[in-house]
Amino acid sequence: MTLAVDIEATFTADGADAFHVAADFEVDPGETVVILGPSGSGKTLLLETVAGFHDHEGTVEHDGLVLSDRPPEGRDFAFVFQDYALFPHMTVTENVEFGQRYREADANPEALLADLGVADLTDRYPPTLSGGEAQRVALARALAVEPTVLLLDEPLSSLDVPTRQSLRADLQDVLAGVTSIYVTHDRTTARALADRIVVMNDGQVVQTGTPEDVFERPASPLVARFTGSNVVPISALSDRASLLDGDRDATHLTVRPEAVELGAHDPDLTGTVERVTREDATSRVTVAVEGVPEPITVFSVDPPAPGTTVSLGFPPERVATCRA
Amino acid sequence: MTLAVDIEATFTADGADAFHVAADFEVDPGETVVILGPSGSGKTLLLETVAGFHDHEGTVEHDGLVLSDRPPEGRDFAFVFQDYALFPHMTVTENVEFGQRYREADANPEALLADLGVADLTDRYPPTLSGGEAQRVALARALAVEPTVLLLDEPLSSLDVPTRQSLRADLQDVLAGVTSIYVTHDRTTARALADRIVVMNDGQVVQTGTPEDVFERPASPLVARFTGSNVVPISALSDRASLLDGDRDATHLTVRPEAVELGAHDPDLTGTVERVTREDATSRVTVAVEGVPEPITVFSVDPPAPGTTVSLGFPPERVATCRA
Amino acid sequence: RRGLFGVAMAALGSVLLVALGLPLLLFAARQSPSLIAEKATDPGVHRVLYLGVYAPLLAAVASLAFGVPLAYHLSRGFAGQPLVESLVDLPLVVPHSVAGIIILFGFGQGGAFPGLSVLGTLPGMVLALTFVSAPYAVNAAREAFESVEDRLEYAARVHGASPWQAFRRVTGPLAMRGMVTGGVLAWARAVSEFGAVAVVAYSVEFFYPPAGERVVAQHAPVFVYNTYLQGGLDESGAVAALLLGVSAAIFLLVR
Amino acid sequence: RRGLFGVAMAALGSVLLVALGLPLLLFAARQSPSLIAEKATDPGVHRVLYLGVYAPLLAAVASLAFGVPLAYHLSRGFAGQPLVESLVDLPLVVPHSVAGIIILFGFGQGGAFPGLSVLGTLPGMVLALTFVSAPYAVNAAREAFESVEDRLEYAARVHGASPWQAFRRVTGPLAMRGMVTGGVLAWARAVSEFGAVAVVAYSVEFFYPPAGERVVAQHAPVFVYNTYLQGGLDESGAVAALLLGVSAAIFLLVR
Repeated sequence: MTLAVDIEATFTADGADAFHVAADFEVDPGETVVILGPSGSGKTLLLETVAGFHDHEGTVEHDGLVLSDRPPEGRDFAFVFQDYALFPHMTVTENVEFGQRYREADANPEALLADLGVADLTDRYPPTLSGGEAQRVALARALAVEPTVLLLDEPLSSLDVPTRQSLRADLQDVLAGVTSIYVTHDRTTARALADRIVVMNDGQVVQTGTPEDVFERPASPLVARFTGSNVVPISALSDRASLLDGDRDATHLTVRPEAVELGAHDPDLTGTVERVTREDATSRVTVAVEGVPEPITVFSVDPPAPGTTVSLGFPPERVATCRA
Repeated sequence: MTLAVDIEATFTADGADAFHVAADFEVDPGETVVILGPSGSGKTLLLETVAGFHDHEGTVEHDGLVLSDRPPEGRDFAFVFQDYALFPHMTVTENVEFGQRYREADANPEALLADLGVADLTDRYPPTLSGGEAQRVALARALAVEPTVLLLDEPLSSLDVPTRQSLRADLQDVLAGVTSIYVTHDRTTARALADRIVVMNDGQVVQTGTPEDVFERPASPLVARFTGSNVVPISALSDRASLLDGDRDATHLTVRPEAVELGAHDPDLTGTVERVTREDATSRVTVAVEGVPEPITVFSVDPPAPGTTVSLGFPPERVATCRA
Repeated sequence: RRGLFGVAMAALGSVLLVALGLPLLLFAARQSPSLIAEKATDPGVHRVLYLGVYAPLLAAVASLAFGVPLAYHLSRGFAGQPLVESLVDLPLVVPHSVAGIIILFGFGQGGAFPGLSVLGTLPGMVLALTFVSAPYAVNAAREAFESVEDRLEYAARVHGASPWQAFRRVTGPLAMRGMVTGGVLAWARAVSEFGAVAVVAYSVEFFYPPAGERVVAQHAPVFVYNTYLQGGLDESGAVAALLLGVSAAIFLLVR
Repeated sequence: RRGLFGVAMAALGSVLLVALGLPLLLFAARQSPSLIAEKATDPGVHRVLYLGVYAPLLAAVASLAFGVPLAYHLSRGFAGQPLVESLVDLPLVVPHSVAGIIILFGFGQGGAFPGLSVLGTLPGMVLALTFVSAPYAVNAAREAFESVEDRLEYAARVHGASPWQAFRRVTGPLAMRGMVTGGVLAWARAVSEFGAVAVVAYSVEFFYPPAGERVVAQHAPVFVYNTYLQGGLDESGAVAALLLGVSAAIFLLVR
């Protein structure tokens, strides 16, 4: 029942250079694979190509069955769009029931709406819904066809923060039992939902692995930056031996901000506090260090004032190395 | 040099009910006031009205001078738009220099672009820029006219997470010396940038105060939810006396998630761990408690497994009360 | 809040409004009600008005029947699209009398269908009207299809609908208004056509239900011109007023 | 990937393409090159073609000069807008011969400007052409203005530009393409007009630079019709081919 994706596609927009997207990954039954990448990395085009919206080379296979030559309606998938894409001329119930006219599915539309907390919207029309409500309805519409694979394209990115957190929590439950591919640029969402993460940049896959792999052992400085890890050129370290075991070709060291020890007795680096930003749980402290192009981020419940000189320690077991 | 805003305006869109926006607040010299509210709360319309884009009742006064009857070009403000609104037929430099044709200002456009890290874009046209680049150019265009007040409408919300964090850091520096009003739905951005916060909902101001006020002592359950505080109906507490001093009419208690003690010896509430979400610094743990409609959020570096029964303690000095 | 600039723009714009509105007003003011009443009760005028609405309706139906599928393809894009677009828009700039000549060369004697008689016949008239009005139906329907987001069609397809089902349940209903507008625009354009009809079918014989028999009449704009040539301005003004009423009624349908 | 549905739609759409394209092809195929060459060297035809391009150009310039300000106001909205919109669009559905009659009632003898002579004069011809072609200029310019986001105008204003400066530096340049398209559309529409001109100014006297003197000629579509009535189909076909060439050239300007 594994979904195997191995496709290439080229897109040309008016007046722009051709954009090439290629990816090769598998989704095991019940698994959620998150495609994580910056804006313009081609992740949405990739997902739409898997859905059959665009011509492509290569294959999409589910359970040994080649789907690549089938139109979207022949693939047995479902799709949740960033901007909902609800049918504006149908009621909420008619939207959710839409796919059941064409595909056999026992899911009860009303029960789905109730599970997603929008049972009271049945007779409303989409243009009258808030963003959070619309996306819950769109999710119900997708689940109503009992898809073999559920495809989700940044379903949270049009929502404001509290609505996003609440729907993300519900998505954690929904996706737990569903084979799905989820596209996002938000690393927190990726970590919350992913069994496996495919990191994309410029149309190409740059790393595939568990959230633990991608967040703790990014394959390149680029992945590290995108997942919020600190990137330190190895040339900036005075004592290199203790942190680097093995990889002699490594050019950069990466370390999660939450792993960095602020005020370490035996510091690996010393720098000046540049900025303190209060976040929900703690404060994000950025520290400028000579020889390190990007400031080092650390978290602190009791942050030092900007301008203070601080020492930074990198626990060897949390440090990873990579090549640019 | 204080900006005093006291306006009312009514907006009618085709086929929708009239939407009424009213607000009354001041911005002291050099201060950044953040208008925080959910999508559709009228915060963007409010900002555009202050800028002079829409007819309104009431007054906008700067330094004792009534500006309300002046057109946008007569108010000496500047504006940063959510979707950049750069002039697509002008180069980056021409965009930044635009306002200097009409308003006296000594700011050096090239120096502004350099300060914002986009000195190399001067001859490019806006459609070729990435989102982060475009917003930096838009910020330079606004600063180039040396506005008395800088108005910013969700300048970060079209950007992906790493770009957003990097521009937010730069905005902290830029706004430090500038009188400004900043509209956002993102509480982290609000806390990072605000000297004072105006919380809006449904076209009305529901609370005004320092970030400390709004985040630690929300005026209503609604504000508490929007700023990420936990909301507990007082009826759900067994021992009320220790937490409530004074306000006998209070119906709800609010407490920041980072203040809640997980595994307290003398618990105020007991519940079941519903969900654990890994975030950048720690994990967000939501706990379902009988009698409390919304789950309680706490942060934990070493979170318990979902399903575990946990006790929750509320430090009295971090608890606030409010009325629904 | 537009100040001097706004006032100047409004003043310039008003000149055009006067140029368009003033003649209409004066035209209406200078009609003789008794002459209009006389024409309105003339059975010959009835026949003309019947033909002037009926033949354009046939042309509009033909424009829609074949124009909507074409519009759908144009809205979704295909190879060779610019050529087809040019062909569709060309009738908009072909001089009206030239359009008539083209129809005669194409479908008249020695043309594509030897069995079809177009000169002075109702089929010829409808062909000429379709030639000049089809672009309106195609372009309005195409705009309507383009205003339906691709995503909605994708959403229909991915949840199981075939292309036809997606069209019938989603794209079609959402573009319905635009298709109807296109049909009415084509109808109005055909009602107003003079040149092509004057060349191809100055008068035609057709079945006239009120009389229960075949009668001979002219397309309404041709009849107005004919009246002007033969009876002078006042009489043609009365007929023109009646025809203008019909056109205005169709026009209100569009809005 | 459109399957049976796509094929069916394409087949239906092709019928219309044939109906539009076939007569054009046959028309082109059945022309006599020698007859065309003869007409192309006839000084009388030269005068007709000159007038057929020149008078419409005047009408297009007038349509733009007064239509662009009106289009700008329409794109930004004002009180009473629906009424003005109706007035602007009405000429689109007024039958062409009726439009001529309306012009005569409005500006002819006993009309608004007693000093103005329109019947059989160049000003009358230009007025008639402006009446039928101005809506094209207004609607194209309006669409262009609407496609310029409000925000860009706001951005210009808030950073110091007056309404006029915002128009000149931002809205105007961004809508330029649409305004030019509107002007060319109005031009093409005026070149193709037959009915209104046939009523108002069947032939006119005008200054003809190549001859250095005033000459008399007819608007090109009228001349084609006249040739058809007097000389038959073949001769009018040759003139029509020349005029079609001019129209097609203007049409290529639009694209």
